[in-house]
Amino acid sequence: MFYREAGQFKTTYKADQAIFPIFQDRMAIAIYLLIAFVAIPVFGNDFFITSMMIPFLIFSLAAIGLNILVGYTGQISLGTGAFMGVGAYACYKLTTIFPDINIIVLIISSGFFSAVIGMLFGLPSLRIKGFYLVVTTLAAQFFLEWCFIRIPWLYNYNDSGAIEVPQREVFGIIATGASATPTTRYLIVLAIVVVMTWIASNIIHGRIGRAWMMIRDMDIAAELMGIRPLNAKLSAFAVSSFYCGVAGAMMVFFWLGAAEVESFDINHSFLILFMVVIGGLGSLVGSFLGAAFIWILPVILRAIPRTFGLDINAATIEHVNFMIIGGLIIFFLIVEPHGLARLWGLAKQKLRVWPFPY
Amino acid sequence: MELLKGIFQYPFEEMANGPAFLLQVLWEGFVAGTLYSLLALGFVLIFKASGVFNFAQGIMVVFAALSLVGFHAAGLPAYVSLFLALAVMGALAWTVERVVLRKLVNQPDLILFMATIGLSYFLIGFGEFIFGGEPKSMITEELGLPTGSSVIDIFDDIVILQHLDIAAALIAAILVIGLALFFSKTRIGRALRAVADDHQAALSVGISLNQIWAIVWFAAGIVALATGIMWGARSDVSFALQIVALKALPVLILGGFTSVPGAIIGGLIVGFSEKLFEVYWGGLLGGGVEGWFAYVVALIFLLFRPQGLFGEKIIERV
Amino acid sequence: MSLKTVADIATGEELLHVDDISLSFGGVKAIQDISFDITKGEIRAIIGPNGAGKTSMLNVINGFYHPQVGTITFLGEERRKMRPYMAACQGISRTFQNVALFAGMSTLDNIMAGRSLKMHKNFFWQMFRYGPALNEEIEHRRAVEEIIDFLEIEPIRKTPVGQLPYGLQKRVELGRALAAEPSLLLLDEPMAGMNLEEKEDMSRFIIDVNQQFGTTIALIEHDMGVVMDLADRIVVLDYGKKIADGLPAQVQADQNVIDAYLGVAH
Amino acid sequence: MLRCQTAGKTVGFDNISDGHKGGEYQTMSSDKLEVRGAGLSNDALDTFPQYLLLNAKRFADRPAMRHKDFGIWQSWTWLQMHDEIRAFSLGLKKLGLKKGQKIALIGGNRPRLYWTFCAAQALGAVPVPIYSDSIAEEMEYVLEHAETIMAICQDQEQVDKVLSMGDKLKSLKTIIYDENRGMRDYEADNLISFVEVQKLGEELLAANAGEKWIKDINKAKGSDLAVMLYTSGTTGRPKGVMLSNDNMVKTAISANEFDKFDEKEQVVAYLPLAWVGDHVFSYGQAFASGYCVCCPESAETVDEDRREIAPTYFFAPPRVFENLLTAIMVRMDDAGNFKKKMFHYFLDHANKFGEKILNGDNVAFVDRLKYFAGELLVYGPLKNRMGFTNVKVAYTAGEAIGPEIFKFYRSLGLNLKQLYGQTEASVYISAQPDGEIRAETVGRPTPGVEIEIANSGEVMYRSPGVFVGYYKNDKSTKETKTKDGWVHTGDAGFIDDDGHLRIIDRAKDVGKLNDGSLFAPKYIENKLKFFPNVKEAVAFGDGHDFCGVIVNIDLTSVGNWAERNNISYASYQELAAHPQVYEMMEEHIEQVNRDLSQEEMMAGSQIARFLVLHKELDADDGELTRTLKVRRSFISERYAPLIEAIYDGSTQKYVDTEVIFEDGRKGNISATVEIRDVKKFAAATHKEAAE
Repeated sequence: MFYREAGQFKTTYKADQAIFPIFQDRMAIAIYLLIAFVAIPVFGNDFFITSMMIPFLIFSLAAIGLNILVGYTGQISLGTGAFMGVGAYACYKLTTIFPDINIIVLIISSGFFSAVIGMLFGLPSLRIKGFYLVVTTLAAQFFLEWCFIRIPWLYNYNDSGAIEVPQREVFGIIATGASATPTTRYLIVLAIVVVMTWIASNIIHGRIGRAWMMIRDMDIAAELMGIRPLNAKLSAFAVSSFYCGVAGAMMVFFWLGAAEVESFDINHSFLILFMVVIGGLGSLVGSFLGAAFIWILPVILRAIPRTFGLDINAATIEHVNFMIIGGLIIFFLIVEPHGLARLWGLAKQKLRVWPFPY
Repeated sequence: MELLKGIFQYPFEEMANGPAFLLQVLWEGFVAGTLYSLLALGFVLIFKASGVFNFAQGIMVVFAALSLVGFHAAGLPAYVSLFLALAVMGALAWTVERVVLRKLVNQPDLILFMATIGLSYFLIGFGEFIFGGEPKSMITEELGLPTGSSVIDIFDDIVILQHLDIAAALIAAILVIGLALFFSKTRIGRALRAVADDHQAALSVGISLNQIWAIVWFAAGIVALATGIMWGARSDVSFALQIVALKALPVLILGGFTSVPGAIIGGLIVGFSEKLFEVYWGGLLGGGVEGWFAYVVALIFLLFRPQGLFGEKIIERV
Repeated sequence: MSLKTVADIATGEELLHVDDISLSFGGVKAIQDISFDITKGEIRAIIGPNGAGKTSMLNVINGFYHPQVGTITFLGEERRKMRPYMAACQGISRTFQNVALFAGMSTLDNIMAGRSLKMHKNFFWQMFRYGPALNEEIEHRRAVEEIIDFLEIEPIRKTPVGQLPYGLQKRVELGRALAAEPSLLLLDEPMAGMNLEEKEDMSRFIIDVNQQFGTTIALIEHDMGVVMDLADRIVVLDYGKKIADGLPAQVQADQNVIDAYLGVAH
Repeated sequence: MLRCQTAGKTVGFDNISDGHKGGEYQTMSSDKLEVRGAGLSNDALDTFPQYLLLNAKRFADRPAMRHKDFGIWQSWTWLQMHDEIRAFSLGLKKLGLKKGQKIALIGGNRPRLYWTFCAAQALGAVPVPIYSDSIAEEMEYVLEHAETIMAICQDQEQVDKVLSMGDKLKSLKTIIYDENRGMRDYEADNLISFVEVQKLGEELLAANAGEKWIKDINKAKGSDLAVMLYTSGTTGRPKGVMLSNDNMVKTAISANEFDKFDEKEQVVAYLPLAWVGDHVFSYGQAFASGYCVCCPESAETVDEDRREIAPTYFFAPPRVFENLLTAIMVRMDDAGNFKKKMFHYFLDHANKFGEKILNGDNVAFVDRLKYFAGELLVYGPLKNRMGFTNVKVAYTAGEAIGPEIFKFYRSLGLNLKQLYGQTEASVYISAQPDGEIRAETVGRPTPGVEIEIANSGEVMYRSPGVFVGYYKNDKSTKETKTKDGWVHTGDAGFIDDDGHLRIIDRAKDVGKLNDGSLFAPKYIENKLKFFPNVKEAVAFGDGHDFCGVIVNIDLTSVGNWAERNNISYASYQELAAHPQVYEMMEEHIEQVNRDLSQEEMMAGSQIARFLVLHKELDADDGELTRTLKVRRSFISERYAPLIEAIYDGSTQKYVDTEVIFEDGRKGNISATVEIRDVKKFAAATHKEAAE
């Protein structure tokens, strides 16, 4: 309906290969960005920004990371939580060792640590396919969790065993620690997520992304086309873990403020996997939609009894929450196994062919 | 040097010096292995018949045990509770087949896998909603399970065997034999195998897939209940068990996803090696290695024999 | 149909030489002591009844199976074991008996995938989809468009291949193989499951590829009529053994071949 | 390995904007171009090559032509196009093409074929476009009759056709081909590729032939022959209509003025090259005003390509509009209920107010508001899907358009107008000026055209566009064109009270039933063809007691209907003979009779009997012309037994027909066709009295 594509013709391959070849899509992106960068900081209250937007963005980034591995390369992973942990602990150590370096640089650098760890645990993927790979990543998950507990150096020998975020400034503004304002933290997270999403989209649309998808769709044919499985799979593991690592670091530094091993347990791996599957395998938009669904829905569910003035104890709400989410996951898998991204795509398609049905 | 000794010398000296302790460790490993085997058995049953990797098997164990305890707490006699818990598992199997499996036929493995995770989330919420989140103790005595222990004098030392563990091993053995007979002697059992071999073929000889799935899930439910009772008797009935249940995965890797004997042997291997490593080598790493050791074993194993102990070599075709 | 003469082939430069290859799986012998050669620029057919080892032979040539005995000489280089991607690097590309397209990608991306070996721009540029990486994309897009034009599949350029009818999928697969600009193109039953018209189209494309680009082609095909028309020379396999090798007319007249196809007991 | 087959300077338009400084790209700096009347953009020049020179100067960087090829719109600016044409033209010169000689153009809408028009004209030679889907026999006749010495063919297929005629073409010396595909192994020495010809031209250019080339262009006169178009007449052999530079250029200029076209227009060239319409819109008017012509990728992608380009000026025979409408309705049938309701609600609203709003009449604010909502929800998206968003002017011509169809498009806000024209008039005879548009007229005489109605009722005209004569056919020329320049159109019509021309039918087809009532077959056929389910209809009645029709169903539309109603059918033939299809047709015909009964002049010629033909009328079988008009006389011969059966009262009839399949093979189709009676209605004036 809003798509008016007539007259949008391409005279160069550059224009035709653009990631958003349709003008209306470009406008939509511009509007989303405007809302995210201007409207939300101006109008959003602290609760909304801290409890909804920041975690939503961070989980979106982690979901993009996992999606690169599962959705684009077809390698199942249950180690996301631990890879996020690697990023977080790496960033914590980096801030300890280099207290003067800009925190954003450190956050990004911590991604490299989880990328290396991710590649290490990705090595077996060369010989192991499908569900067997779940075991490898579970090994990573549990082994790394164990490391986070048993290697006190990682948390600076704190008695609590937790990592606590020190106060750091970015261009003179307090960015981390207890006195950083939600808006500042939100804007930093948003900027990192936007840039990294853009980069992910570029990679996916290029040579490397194609190689990943070739491995996913038909690994034998891919190899016969000259794709080295080693390169393709390991690069996917590396990029994926990098994204997860950065997300993990941001989770601690811009959201939780402090964390211990529970923040990176297997339930987090599942949570992110849900986001990816519900959002849609092999879709960046899906990663955002999935994160929004899985994260924001419970927040809303928790708020519902309060708004109706019902006095239900928190534990019960939590239990019901679990049931609803579990039920919704099954429902979604049955109704639309390709996830929210497919629904999004269908809606977009409907608008493009409006008023026709196809 | 000291490290190498720590790896290659001291543990073995320790074993040789304390044979009774070694026996005790092996027994512990055996018991843990039995439970792993039972867990894996549940997985194998379902995987064999429907190709679904049932992540919810762990929570089914918890759920079965909670039902049992719950019914008893409501004042019912132990055996009635046991029967009702079985009925609950049956109802669960039926519901899962109706509501989930039937709708997801022909979906990729990942989707089915995710669905079972969704199922386990639901069951966690549901279980906690009904029974509360706090750990409960198993009604061991009420069910007539032995609780004492025997102390065996051997090698100038003692080995303690819990009667419960012996019972557990026996029950596991009975279950396995029972299932083996079920598979080979009954019509439904043969149908199950047909389904495992070839869905299309099974359909063409007039076997209803839906029925079979329900039966298999019920069978897995029975196994889950048995596992739940044993596990619950040793520790408490709590939701933490679902993480432990993931151990079934390395067990399956070792034993192969579709082999019942494989599940048993794999479970035992994991049980033994895990305990041995924890006790004799774990100290080197600061302890607590039980959490990941099984996975690493499986991972290393996979690198050399991706098809598992009992699987056949896969020839890829193009 | 072909314009090349026997003399052309006999004097032609040897592209590939298969020497005494034997391959077995467990106890099953798939291929036994097979030798033959492929000359530059020819269309070479490998035929034989079901289970004769034709596909295994192709799999050996492009490194997917590793023969226990024997050597393969390609472009003067001898080898026995190699990974499939190395075969691709050397200029061997292929299509599959059961279409093996990348189902989640569009026609364009599938053919683009065929050019994977020719694209090298590093991760840094890929991240920004800018400069060299973008130029590379565009340059290869152009090459892909030429293949699309050649195979007359313009209208389905941006359609996900999973939605295409079988005949078109086969054509896209040919396009993908062509995109690698191979020196040897292996076609595994390119016309299987096609109707008459589609077979005619496909034959025309195969001949065009051979003539216009000078690509050497080795193909497996069941349809004898098609093979006799297309091929310059034919190898006949039966139960993993070579039973005949020569020009279409010779092969057609060979008693062993006739027996094999009629199913005479061995 | 893979070479670009249509090699050439296919530089993307975006790359051009920073100047055409490229070294490998040989250009002549635009201020060196010697242009007659340069600087006077509105000054009429005499020939299109002169316009080429002018445009290469005044619109050097504006797009002249686009072609969807290799996935994107390859574009040429006027300057680039000028260079391409010059190279080719000089190449033709080198190959020996001289003033007055003929060169045949065979193929689809490709830039290089359009360039050939200009390249040949620059040498004073005469291009002769030929319908590329002509069968070999027709093509041979034209090539031979026109004494073409060269032919440019789009691809191997056309080359094969020409080569197959071999020695029968005495005059043909050289065959030029555009696409290299499959041409590698051709050894005939009179074959040369377009690019090779251009290379020859560039050699000449290097030898300073450029100035002479320009001089020759500027020497050309308006009275020289510009182009020869063969009309695929409904009877007999095609006739070569000779049009002079004056004919074409003057027509093009006045047409541009009439609709205020300038260099900013974009059109999609998708109609046959050999058709006068396409020649004027995609070549003549484009050169005169400097607008951009876009060639689609292939015949199958025209709709998609049109959507991409969004032309500002669109031209189509009614058939195209009909097909589009059918496609819209068929697709909407599959839409959800809510959407369907909304769609039809707004269409109804548009039907009531759309045209009034378009014509600038007084409309209540509420209705305007509703129309605006409709524009947002339905009309806008619909036009967008069809690629009509930017259309300033759309014309339909060639045949009468169903009033409902006409109204449909107009009510959507598409400025669709009718035009009446002929090859012999260089198209324009009359057209509807903005604001004076009614479905049943074809407008006022276009500037410079005089119209008179002869005593016989035939429409006659005189204009600057009137053709020079039929090539080598003085007899026909004399029959058609009077000494003082009046041309017989062959159509019956009259000028109505508003000064608009109305066409009833072909003059020779208008007849009388035995009871003396007027019988205008096309009038009736058009009414039938308005139903989406009816593809074609042929009415008979002249000299008979009553009117009978042969109906052709529309396979898309009826097939869709059958699918929805679970009616299974194996073939066209089976579907056509289905009793329910017959019922549907009967309803349609009754509706037509009801309409006819309302019109005093036509009430007498209501349809009494009909049959649904078992095969689709096809140009390959000679039943339609190449422009897809019904060839009535041929059909009445071919299906004589059926027509006989209509009038002798039989209810069914066996018929056996020879057909030519797409690949040229011949075969037979036979069927027993049912014939039905239809209810007639009393004429309007006697309505009450009759019942």
